[in-house]
Amino acid sequence: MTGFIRTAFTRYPMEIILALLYIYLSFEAPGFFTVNNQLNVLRNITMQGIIAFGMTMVIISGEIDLSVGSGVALAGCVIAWICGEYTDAIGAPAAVIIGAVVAIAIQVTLGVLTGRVRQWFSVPTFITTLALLTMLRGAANLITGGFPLATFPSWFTTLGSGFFYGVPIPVYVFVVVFAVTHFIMKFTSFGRSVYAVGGNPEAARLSGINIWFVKSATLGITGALTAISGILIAAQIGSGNATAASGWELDVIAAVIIGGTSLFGGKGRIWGTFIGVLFLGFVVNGMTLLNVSEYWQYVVRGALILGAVLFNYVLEKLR
Amino acid sequence: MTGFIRTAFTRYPMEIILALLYIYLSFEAPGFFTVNNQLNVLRNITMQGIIAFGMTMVIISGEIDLSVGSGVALAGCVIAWICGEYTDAIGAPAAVIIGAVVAIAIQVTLGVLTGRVRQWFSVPTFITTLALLTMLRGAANLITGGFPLATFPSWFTTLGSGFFYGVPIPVYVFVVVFAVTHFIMKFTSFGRSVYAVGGNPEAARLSGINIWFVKSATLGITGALTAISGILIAAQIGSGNATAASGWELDVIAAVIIGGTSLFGGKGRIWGTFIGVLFLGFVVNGMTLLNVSEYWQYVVRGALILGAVLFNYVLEKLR
Amino acid sequence: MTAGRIEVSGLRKAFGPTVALDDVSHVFEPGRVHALMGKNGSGKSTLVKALSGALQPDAGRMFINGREVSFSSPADAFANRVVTVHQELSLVPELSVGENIFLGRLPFRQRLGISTLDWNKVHTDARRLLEDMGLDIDPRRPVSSLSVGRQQVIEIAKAMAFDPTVLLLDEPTSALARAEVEHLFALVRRLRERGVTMIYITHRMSELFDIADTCTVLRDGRLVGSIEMEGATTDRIVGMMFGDVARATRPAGEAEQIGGDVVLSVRNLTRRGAFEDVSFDLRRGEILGMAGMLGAGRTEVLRAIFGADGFDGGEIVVDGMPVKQPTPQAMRQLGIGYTPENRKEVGLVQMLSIHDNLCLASLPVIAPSGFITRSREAPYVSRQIEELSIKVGDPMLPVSTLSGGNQQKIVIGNWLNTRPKVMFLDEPSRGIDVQAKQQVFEIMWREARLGISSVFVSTEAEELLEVCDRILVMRAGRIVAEVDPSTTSISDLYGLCMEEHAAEDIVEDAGMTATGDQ
Amino acid sequence: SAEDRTIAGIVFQQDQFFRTIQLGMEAAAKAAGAELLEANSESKPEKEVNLVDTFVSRGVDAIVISPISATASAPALQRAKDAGVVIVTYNSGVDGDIPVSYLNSSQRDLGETTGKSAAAFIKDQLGGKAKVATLGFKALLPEVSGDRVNGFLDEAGKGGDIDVVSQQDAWLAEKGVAVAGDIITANPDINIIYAANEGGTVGAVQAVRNAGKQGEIFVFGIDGSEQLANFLLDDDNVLQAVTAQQPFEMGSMAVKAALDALDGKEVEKTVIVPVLSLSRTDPAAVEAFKEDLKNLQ
Ligand SMILES: Nc1ncnc2c1ncn2[C@@H]1O[C@H](COP(=O)(O)OP(=O)(O)OP(=O)(O)O)[C@@H](O)[C@H]1O
Ligand SMILES: Nc1ncnc2c1ncn2[C@@H]1O[C@H](COP(=O)(O)OP(=O)(O)OP(=O)(O)O)[C@@H](O)[C@H]1O
Ligand SMILES: [Mg+2]
Ligand SMILES: [Mg+2]
Repeated sequence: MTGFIRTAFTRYPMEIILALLYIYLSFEAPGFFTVNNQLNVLRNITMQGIIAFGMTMVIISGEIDLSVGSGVALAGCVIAWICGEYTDAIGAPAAVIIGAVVAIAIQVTLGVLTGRVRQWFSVPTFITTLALLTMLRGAANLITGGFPLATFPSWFTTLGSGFFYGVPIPVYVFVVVFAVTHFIMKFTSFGRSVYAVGGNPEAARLSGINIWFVKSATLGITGALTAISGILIAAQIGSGNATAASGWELDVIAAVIIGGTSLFGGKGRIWGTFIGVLFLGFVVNGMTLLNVSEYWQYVVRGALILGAVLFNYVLEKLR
Repeated sequence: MTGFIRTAFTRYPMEIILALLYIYLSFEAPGFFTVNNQLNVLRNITMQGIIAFGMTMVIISGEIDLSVGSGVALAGCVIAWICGEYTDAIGAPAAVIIGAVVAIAIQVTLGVLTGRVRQWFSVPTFITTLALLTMLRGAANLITGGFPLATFPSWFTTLGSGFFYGVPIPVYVFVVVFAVTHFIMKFTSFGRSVYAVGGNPEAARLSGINIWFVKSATLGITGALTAISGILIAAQIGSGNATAASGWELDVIAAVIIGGTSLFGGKGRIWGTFIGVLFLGFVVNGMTLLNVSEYWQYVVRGALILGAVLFNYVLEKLR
Repeated sequence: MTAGRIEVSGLRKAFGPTVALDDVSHVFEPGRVHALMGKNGSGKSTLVKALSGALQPDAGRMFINGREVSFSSPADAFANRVVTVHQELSLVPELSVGENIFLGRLPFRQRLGISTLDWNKVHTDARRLLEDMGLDIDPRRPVSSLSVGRQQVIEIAKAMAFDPTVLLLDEPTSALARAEVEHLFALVRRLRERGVTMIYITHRMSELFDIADTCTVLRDGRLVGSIEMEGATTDRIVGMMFGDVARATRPAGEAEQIGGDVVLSVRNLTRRGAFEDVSFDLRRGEILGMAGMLGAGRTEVLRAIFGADGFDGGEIVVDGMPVKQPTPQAMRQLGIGYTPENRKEVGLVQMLSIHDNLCLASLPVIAPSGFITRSREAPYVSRQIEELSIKVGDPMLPVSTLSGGNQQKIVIGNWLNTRPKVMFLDEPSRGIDVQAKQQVFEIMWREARLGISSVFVSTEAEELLEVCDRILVMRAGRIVAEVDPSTTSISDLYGLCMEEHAAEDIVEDAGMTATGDQ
Repeated sequence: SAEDRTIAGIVFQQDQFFRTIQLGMEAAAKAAGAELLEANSESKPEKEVNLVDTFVSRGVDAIVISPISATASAPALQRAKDAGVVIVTYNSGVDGDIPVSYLNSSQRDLGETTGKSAAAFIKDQLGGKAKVATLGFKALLPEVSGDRVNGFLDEAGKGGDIDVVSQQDAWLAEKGVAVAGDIITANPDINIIYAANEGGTVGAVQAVRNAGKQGEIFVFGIDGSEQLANFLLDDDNVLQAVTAQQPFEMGSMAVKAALDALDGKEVEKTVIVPVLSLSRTDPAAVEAFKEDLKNLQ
C-alpha cells in the first residue's frame, strides 16, 4: 500500500499536487465544488490553455515565444476591424470568417518568420518575439485607434460565452486543441522530430531532420493557436481590444514549466501542460472564491508556482 | 580608407549603429543636441542601466533574472517604509541608511537564494525569478498598502534628482557601476570564472571553480544593483511606490542582448551593455522629442531592437 | 622519495542500479606510469573522477602518499597536486587557449594597489608551456577555433601547468595523431623521471608497451588484477579484460564480391581552407578506407558530401545522378548515412531514449504517412539491438546511460534502419574497447556482403588495413595516394600519411584568422 | 503668440478614456495653432519622471498631465515648474501648489453618481436589500480605485441594506469575465456587481450572461463606450447604469487652460468637469451619447 502511494507520488507528482489543491479548495472555497464553477474554471483556462499547448511544442523544440500576449490582442483587433469594415459590404458571416482567416494567417506568418529569422540571421527567438511583443501591441492599437471595436454580430459573441450541451463553447476548442497537439507530439514523426530538435539540434540535423522546418512549424502552430485564442477572447468580451491579454506570455510559460517541460528543450509533455494549466486555473479561481486580497494573490500565486516546481523536483528525486 | 571603414563596421557594429542614431537625432529631433537633454538621457538610462550591468553578468554565467522590475519596486517600498516607521525614533539619516541596507540585503539574499535553489533543486532561474516577479510585486503592495509612501527627508530626494558639478547625481552611480563591473569581468578571476561557468559549466567545475558560488554571486550582485536602482528611483520620485518599474525585466534584457551578450551564456561584454543601454535610451528620448505617436512608438521600438540585433549579426558575418 | 603514492581502499560508487565501482582496493606505486584497462563501462573513468574530486564515492577511502584525503571538489584535488585530463573535453570554447590553460588560478599583479589579472603573463606563460610541449599555437586564439585534436592537446597542456605530482590521464590519445602521441609520450617519460605518478587510461593496446610500467584491469566495476608490463602480453591483458575474445578477421574471398557499379562518385570537390580537388568513386559493397593524420580534412570531406556543410566547387554523383543541393535530408533520401566522429555531442540526442535514438533517422521509412506508434517502431529497435548485439536493459532508458561502445552501435543502428546504400563511418572505433571495435568491423563486413558500401575514416593504420578493400590517403586537404591494403604495410601507410610533416599546421591556419578574446 | 507654443500632453494609460482625452487636446491645440507633443507614462512613475524631464529639456511651454500619483508625481512636476514650464493637471491631481489649473471629474463623484442610480434601484427593485461585489483596480491606481469604489458603496448604501461580499481587482475585460464569474460562483445569491472602469464593466456584464443570471444579477459601472451604451440598450436587463466622464471636454479644456495661462490670462485654479450619468431608464440620453462618440472616432 505504501509502495503504491510512493509510486503514485513519484510517477505523477503534478497530478498529486493538483489533486491535493482540488481537495483543499473543495472543502475550503465556497462554491468551488459546483458544476457551474468547474465549467467556469474550464472556460477561464481555455484561452491561455490553447496557447500553452503550442508553447509546449515551441519550448520542447528549444525555442520560446514571448509575443503571445500581444498576438492575442492583435488577432482580436484584426477580426474586429475586418468585421467593422466589411460587414456592410459582404455580410456579417463572411466578414467574420474572412477576419478569422486573416487574423490566423498573420500570426502563422509571424511565427514562421520568427523561425526563419533564427535560421538566417541567428537571432534568438527570445529577442525576435520580445521585439514582436511591443510591435504587435502597437499594431493592435494602430488598428483600433485605441478604442475597443464592438463590431461583431451578436451571434458571434456566443462563440465566446455560449454553451453547447451545458458546456461553454470555448471549452470544446480547448479539448480539441489538447487532443490534437497531444496526438501530434506522441504519434507523428513530426512530434518525434520536435523532441530530437530540442534535445540536440545538430544530431537531429545530421539525422536528416529539417530542423528549421520543425522549429518554424512549432512557432507557426503557436501563432495559429494564439490567433484562435484572440478570436475567442474578442467573442467573449464582445469587442476587439488592444489592451487584451497583456502579460500572458509569462503566465503561459509558467503553465508549461509547471507541467514539467524543460526550458532547455527536448523534454516535456502536452499532458503535463494540461495539468499545469488546470493548476494555475484552480489557483486563480480558488483565490477569488476565498476572496484573498489582491496583493496577497500575487504572493500566493508566485509561491505556488515555485512550490509546484520544487515539489515536482523533490518527488522526481525520490523515484 | 574603405578598408578602414570596413574594419570599423565589422569590429564595432553596435558603436556604429549608435553613432548613426545619434547623428540622425541631432539633426532631426528638436532639443536633442542640448546639454540638458544629454544629461537627461543619462539620468533616464541610469536606473535600468545599473541593473543591466548586473544582468549582463547573470546572463554570461548562463542564468537569467526576471524579477528585477518587482525588485526595484520592493526596494523602494522597503526603504520608504523603514523611513516612515523609524525616522521619529532614530532620526532621518539613520533611518535612510538602515532602510538602504535592509533593502539591499533583501535583494542580495533573494539573488543568492535563487542561485542556491538552482543548485539544490535544479529549478531553473527563469522559473524562480518568474515566481519572484509576482511575489515581490505583491510584497511591495503589502508594505505600502497600495499607496505611495512619501516618508523621505527632503535631502534624500536630491540623491535622485540633484546635480553635482552640473551632472545628475545618479549618473555618477551609473558610471561607477559600469567601471566596477567592467573591471570585475575583465581583470578579476571571479569575472573570468563567470565566462567559464557560462561557457562550459562542467569544464569550469573540473577546473576547480565553484560554479554555484559564481552563479549565486552574479545573481546576488544583480540583486544589490536592483536595490540600488530601486532606492535611486524612490529618491527621484520622492516616495516608495509599488507600481514602479513594471516590465523592466524585458527592457533590461533587451539592452543586454542588443549589446551583444549571448543568451546562451559564456559570451558578452559590459561595454556592449553600456552601448545597448545608451541605444535604448536614445531611442526612447528621440521618439518623445520627435513626437512619434504613442502607438507607433511601440512598433518603432520593437523594430529597432530587432534591427539592431540583425544588423549586428550581418556585420559580424562580414568580419 | 616521491609524494605521489595513491592508495584506494574499498572504493564504491553506484549510479542508480549501475554499480560503476565495486569495492576497489589498490595501491599505485609512486613515480610510475600505471595503465588502467577495461572494456567500455568497466568503471575506469569513474575511478579517475573519484580521485580527482569530480565525483564523490559512496564508500571507501583514498590515500595520497599515505595521508587520507577526501575530495569534495576538484579544487581539493588540485590542492594536493592531483591533476586530471578528463575523457570528455573540459575546455571553455569561448575563452582563449591561454585562459583555458590557467583557468581557475589566473596570475595577478598589483596595479595602483589593486591586484588585477595579468593578461601578459597569461599569454607568455601559456606560450612557453606550449612551446615546451613542441606546439606552435597562439595562446590568444579562442579554443573553439581549434580542431578536436588540438583541443585535446590544450587539455594536456592545462594539466601540465599545474605541476602535478599525480597526473590522471583518461584516454588522452583517443583524438590525437601519431606525431602528437609521440610528443605526449615524451612528456610522460619526462614527468616520470621527475617522479610524477601517472594513471593512464587507453583502449589502444599498443600504447601500453610503449609507455606503461604496470597494467591494472577493471571489469564491471571490480578490480581484476594488476601486472607488471615487463613480460606481459597482449593476450594476457585482453584475457583479464574479457575472459576470452576472438579476434575477428574478414572471411576470405569476400573482397572479390564487390560489384562493378559505382554508387557514389565525387569529382573535384573543393572547399577553400579545408580540402581541395577531392575525387573518388565508391563501388557497391566496397569498404573504402580514408587514412590521414589528424586535421587532414577527412571529416570535412565526408560532411561536405553528406550536405552537413557547404563546399565551394565540385560535383557529387549518386547512382549516376548529380546531386544539386546536398543537405542531410536529401542525402538520406538518396540512401547515404553518416555517423559523426564525435558521437557524444552530435551523434545522439542524449536525453532521449535508446528506442528514440534508434529511430531518429528512419522516421520517414518507418512511418511514410507521418503517423507513428511505439509498437510500429519496436521491430526496428529490437532488430538493431539484436543484430548489432547492443547491450541494453530497457530500450526506454535514456541513451546517456549506455557505455561508449554501445552508444557507437546505436549511432550505426540508427542509420542502418534507414536501409542505406552507402555508410560514412567517421572514426567509429574511437574510444571503444577491443571487443566493441571488432563488432563494429564485423557489422561493416556484413553490410558489405548485403551490398552496402562504406567509407571508413580512421586514424589507426592497422584498422584500415584490416578492414578495407581500398584506402585513400589524405594529407593537407588533398587525396595524395590510393593503396591496396593487401600489398601495403602499416609503416608504409603511416609514412604516406606523414610526409611533409608540417602540412597539418598549414591547412589548419589557412582556414581561419586568429581572433583573440582579448 | 499661440502659433509657436509647444504643449506636452501626458496620459498614463492606453484606453478609450485617455484616447478621447488626447483627441480633445488635439482639437484644442489645433484650434489655437499650437504644437502638441503626446506621450504615455504607462502608469509607471519612473517613466513619468523621464517624460517630464525630456519635455523640459526639449523646451516645451506647458505640460498638461494626468499625474499617476499625487505624491510620486510631485517632485518632477515641481522641477518642471521651477524651470518655468506651465503645468496643468487633469483627471488626477498632485500635491503642492504646482499646477496653474486642475481639471477633473471628482473620482468620488463618479462612484457616487453610479451609486445614486444603484441606491434607487435597490430601493425600488430589490426591496432595500442587496448583496454587492466590486471590481476595482487597486494594484494599478489604488487612490483612484478607492475613491470610485467607496464613493459607490457610500451612495448605494443609502438605498437600503447592502452587504459587500467580495472585493476584487479586474480592470481588463478578459480578466473581468473570469473574476466576476468566480465571484458569482462563490456567491450565487449576489444581486449587484459594481465595476470601477470600462474593462471591468464589460467583463462583469459578460460574466453575468455566461452564468445565465440575467434578471438576477445587475451590473453598475463606470466609463462610457459604444459597447457599454449597447449594453444599456440591450433588453437582457444586465447593465443598469454607468457614469461617464467627459474626456473630450476635459482634454480640450486642459489645453485651453494651459494656453490661456501662457497668454497671461486668468485661469481658474480648479475646474470640475461634470460627469455624465447614463442609465437604462433614459435610453434617449444613451443614444445621444453613442452619436457623440461616433463623431469623435
Ligand atoms: N553520471 C552517470 N550516471 C549514470 N551512470 C553512469 C554515470 N557515469 C557513469 N555511469 C555508468 O557507470 C559505469 C562505469 O562508467 P565509466 O565511465 O567509469 O566507464 P569507463 O570504463 O570509463 O568506460 P569507457 O571506456 O567507455 O570510457 C557505466 O555503466 C556507465 O554507464
Ligand atoms: N569548426 C571549425 N572551424 C575552423 N576550422 C576547422 C573547424 N573544424 C575543422 N577545422 C579545420 O579543418 C581542417 C580539417 O579538419 P578535419 O576535422 O576534417 O580533419 P580530419 O582529417 O577529419 O581529422 P580528425 O581526425 O581530427 O577528424 C583542420 O585543419 C581543422 O583544424
Ligand atoms: Mg571512460
Ligand atoms: Mg575527422
